[in-house]
Amino acid sequence: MEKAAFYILSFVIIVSSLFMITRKNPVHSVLWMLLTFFSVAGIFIQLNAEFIAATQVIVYAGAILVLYLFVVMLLNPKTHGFAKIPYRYGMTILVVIVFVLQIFMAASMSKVLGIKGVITSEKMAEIGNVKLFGAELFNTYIVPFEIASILLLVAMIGAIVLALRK
Amino acid sequence: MVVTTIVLIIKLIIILTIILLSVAYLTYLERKVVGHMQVRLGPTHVGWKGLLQPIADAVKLIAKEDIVPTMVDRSVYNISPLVTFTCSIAAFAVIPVASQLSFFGIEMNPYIADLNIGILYIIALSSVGTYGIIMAGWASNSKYALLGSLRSSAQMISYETAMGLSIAAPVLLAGSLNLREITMAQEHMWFVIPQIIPFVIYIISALAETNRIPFNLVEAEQELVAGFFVEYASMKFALFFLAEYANMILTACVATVLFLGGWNGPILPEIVWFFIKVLFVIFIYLWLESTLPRLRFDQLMALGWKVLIPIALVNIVVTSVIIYIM
Amino acid sequence: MLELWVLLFPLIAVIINGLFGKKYIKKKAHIFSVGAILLSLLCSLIIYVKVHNGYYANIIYYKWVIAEDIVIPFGILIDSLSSVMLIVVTFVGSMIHIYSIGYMSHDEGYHRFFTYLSIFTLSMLILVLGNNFLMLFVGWELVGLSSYLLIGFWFHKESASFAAKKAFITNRIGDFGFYIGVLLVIVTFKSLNYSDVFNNELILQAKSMVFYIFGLRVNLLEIMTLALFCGAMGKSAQFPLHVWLPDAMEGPTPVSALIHAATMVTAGVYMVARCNPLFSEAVFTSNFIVFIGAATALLGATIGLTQFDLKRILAYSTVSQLGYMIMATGAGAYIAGVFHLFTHAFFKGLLFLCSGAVMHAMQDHLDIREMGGLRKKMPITFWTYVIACIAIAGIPPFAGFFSKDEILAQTFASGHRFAWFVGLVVAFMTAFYMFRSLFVVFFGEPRDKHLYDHAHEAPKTMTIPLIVLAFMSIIVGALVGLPLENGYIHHFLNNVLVPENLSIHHLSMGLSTTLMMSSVVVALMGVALAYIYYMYRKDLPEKTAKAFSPIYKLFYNKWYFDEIYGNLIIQPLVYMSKGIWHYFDIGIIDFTVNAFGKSAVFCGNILKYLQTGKIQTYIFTMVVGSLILIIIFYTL
Amino acid sequence: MLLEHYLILSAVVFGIGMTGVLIQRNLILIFMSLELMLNAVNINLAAYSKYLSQISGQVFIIFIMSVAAAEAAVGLALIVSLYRNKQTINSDEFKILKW
Repeated sequence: MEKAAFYILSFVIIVSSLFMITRKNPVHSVLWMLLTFFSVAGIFIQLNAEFIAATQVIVYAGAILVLYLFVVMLLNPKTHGFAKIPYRYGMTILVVIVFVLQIFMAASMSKVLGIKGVITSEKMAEIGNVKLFGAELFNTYIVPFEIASILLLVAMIGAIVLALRK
Repeated sequence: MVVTTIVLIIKLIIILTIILLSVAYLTYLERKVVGHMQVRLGPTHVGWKGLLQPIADAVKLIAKEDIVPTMVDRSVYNISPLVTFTCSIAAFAVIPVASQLSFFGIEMNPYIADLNIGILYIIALSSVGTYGIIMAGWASNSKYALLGSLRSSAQMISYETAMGLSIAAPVLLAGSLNLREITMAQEHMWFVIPQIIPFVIYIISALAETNRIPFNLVEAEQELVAGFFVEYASMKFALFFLAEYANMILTACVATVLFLGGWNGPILPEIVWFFIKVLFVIFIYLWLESTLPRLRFDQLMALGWKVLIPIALVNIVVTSVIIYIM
Repeated sequence: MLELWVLLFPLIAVIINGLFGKKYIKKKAHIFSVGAILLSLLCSLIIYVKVHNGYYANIIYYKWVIAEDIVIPFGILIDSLSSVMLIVVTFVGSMIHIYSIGYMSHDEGYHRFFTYLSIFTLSMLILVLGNNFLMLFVGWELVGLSSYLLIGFWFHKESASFAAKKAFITNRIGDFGFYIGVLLVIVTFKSLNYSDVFNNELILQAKSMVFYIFGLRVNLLEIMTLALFCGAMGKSAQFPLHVWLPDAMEGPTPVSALIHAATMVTAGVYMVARCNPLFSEAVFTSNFIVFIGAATALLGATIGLTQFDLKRILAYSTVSQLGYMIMATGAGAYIAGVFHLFTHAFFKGLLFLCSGAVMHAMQDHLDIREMGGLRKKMPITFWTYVIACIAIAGIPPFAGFFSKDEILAQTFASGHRFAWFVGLVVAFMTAFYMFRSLFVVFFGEPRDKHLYDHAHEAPKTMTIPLIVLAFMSIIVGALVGLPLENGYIHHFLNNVLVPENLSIHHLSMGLSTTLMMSSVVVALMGVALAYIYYMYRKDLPEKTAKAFSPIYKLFYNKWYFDEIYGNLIIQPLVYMSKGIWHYFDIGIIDFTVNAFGKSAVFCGNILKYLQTGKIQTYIFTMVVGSLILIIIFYTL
Repeated sequence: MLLEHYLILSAVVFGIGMTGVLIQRNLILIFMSLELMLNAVNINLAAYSKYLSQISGQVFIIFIMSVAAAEAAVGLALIVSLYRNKQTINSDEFKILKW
């Protein structure tokens, strides 16, 4: 069951992200991206990260991607096709090499090197992901959290300034 | 394994039927209530007091020709009603109508899933529901539809924020995101009593989310020729329609669970209490619909961003401080 | 603390006027400057009284320079010499400050002027009060700087800015010598404090150190004192570095008064007097100083005879009077030199302020040939001018007589007979040209009717300093100089200015009376001649000039000093600089620097092809980089 | 499920995102490909969080999300103003930085 879900989700992620980068119509790309995000949320649920999964949908799909969709619809840019890059073939080969190497490394060198923590799946099931997550976020990572909120504030002001400029 | 799957499927069918029927009869209710408020009668001819009118409407819609304009983006055009409908129906999965339910001696849970993050699940689905509208508007390849969908999605995104912030207050009080636990936390006191302000905000936001009057300028007939689904016909149109009314019921259910104590209540069975409360909230909606005029778009945005969100934020701060002190 | 406040008041005035003058204070700048110098004057008077009662102070405030065993402090020395100098600087200075209120009242840079005046006062006070050579040097340079600022005060006038530069550069030459002198002092005495340096044993030791320069047998002390005297030559405008002083007339008249009377030029005399233990041991230098002093006195007087510009006449008279002072210090009569400095400050300040008043009345015209008959128009100026002339001419009982007579007598007594004779001739000339200017300016018929009609007496702020200074010019000599050669000032300065090893040559009563009488007679003769030439027989000057045409031309053109310097020094320097500029600067330095820049441009031209302006190519580069990183990571 | 599965998935998604950045000419899509790459990183973090029995990984996902949100807001505002000025968002058209 778990395996089947993983493979299905992975398949959807890969296919939809491939479609995302190859569609000529940006709106279609955004919609494929939406599907990718949903599937990634599924992967998060598999990884005992329900809160992250919900956030993934609410923030990524519900806010960020809607913003992209808005901009795409607002600007309605003509389809441009793909970039005309010099040495296209050489580049493609290089990218493929890097790609393969990455996968190879991911597969062969994924030793769990870090120190095992205390929050096992059982504990997670018992206490609940959200509680644990909240405790960690607001105890250990309170300063980064505040910094992140300042970053968001700055981004908000920046976006407003940029967009309102006549 | 097999039994649970069968039970699950039966449960799904029952709940779907109930939802679809209630959506159908919600239209009847709306017409009747609004009619009486405007000193008319509403539908009377089909069936006793017009009770069969929704069925007749459904048959009419299904039987109509499915017109697809030529210049639409077909795939997106076809998917968008499904997305909207699915999102609004799927959200019902986590609504607990009672603490425990037994049908013909079989004990069963009165919900499909008991998620830890139930309320987040609902918010997530409602935010995804926006896509259906945007897709519909864009795929229709029509100016009115596009404008309507842009307005609609902007409105929904704005009010989602206010809604989420107003939801945070009962969540803080209950200390859980699980809807069942939130309901159980209200055994002694409904959250509407300490949290009347977020309740009001929630109701307003819910009206905006569901594009009801006074926030229905997305579908304003006078300006936008009925909004984002103007190019849709037949069953696809019906799906949008159903989704909208299902959303209404959903927001009423969420309001019931979060603020009105869910199934909690004396004497009467839990499930009856729940339905009474939902009907009450829906009645409020209809009441507002028949009495209030429509807002202008900038007024709507101003209300959302400049009034509701700040108040909700202040409320969260006050609530958390009080909880921290107590 | 009092000593420090003397310095602090002008400093505060400088800071306030300098920072806020332009925007806020503007026409009220004099409040701070004048107030500061008046307070300084008050402090100086108190210090003077204390010194009179036997006060002596050598206060070290903090250690300024610490270099191993050489410690140079920021300290103040109060003794009779510095207290006298304080009185001169602050008293004459404050008169000039007050005078400036009226004189500069319509000037644009009012606040700037008073800031500069305060800087000038401050630097002169540092120079006078310092207890070591470094502070003396700092004051020395600051005086040079502030004179540059003040002479070039009207910097939009080309002649003024040239004069300022000339003063500055000429002073630099002297200062260079002074600097070497100070270095020699450090090398010899391992200290710069006066108290350490003026040590008889060490001085004698230095005297015994002999070496040869170009076959000349010289000792260290001679070189040191000669180098130090170079500085004095620059500052006190001695031949051959006197050229800057007359040009300094381009500045506003109070500045001229300040430079010529109270500060700046007296620095050299003060320095020589301060270093009397050194100079009195250096025989050759002393003789050299006497020679230079006499030459300067004669030079200034001869040029002064022929000039027509009122301020220039006064300037050359300053040169000649400075020659007197330097001559006196060379002859070992340090007291006489400082005494003359003291009296000269009053009447020379007065003369300049009078000339300023005249200038004020004549709408900035300075040629005495355009003036005449001003006696009736401006009586106060006239009478004060008369007093100043009598004082400078050396007619008893006015101030100049006592000091000048003493210089001549001491010079005679120390055996410099020729110098004495030159001094006598100069005294005659002084009387002549001073009264020449008096007669031409204030007597006779007005030569320029238009200017004469507009002439008027100066405002109160200008006349009051004149009256005060005139009063001082009358009494100050008799007050401190009587009885002759044994007066109050001699006793007062005795402990500082009479070196232990220098025997004072006393003349017999008869001889000294004869000398006194001769100088008075000579002065009266000069006055009489001037009267004959300019009041009685007005055609005589022309005829005399014609008769001695070559000499007259030589005098009139200032002995062609400017021309000689221009052709001998400045032109070669300019040509050399141009050559260096063309061949070394452009050919080598610029080429090297440009080569660096061009190489960067060259490299950039090659590397610019990497920059396509497209994001994708950049990311592509990044991908290649990460590929390399992956390979490295994987293989290692 | 093994950790490798998730890592390989993440590597593949990252590679697809990178390819998207390289080949797309539409600035918005380039941005979206960047988001995809961030998502791949998120998968990695979540996987390690599970297999290390630590919850910090999930916390970092939240931070990455906030960064992504900020990036989207500012980046899209920039794109909109670019579009206002140049009437295009084709990345090939922007070569002002070129020599």
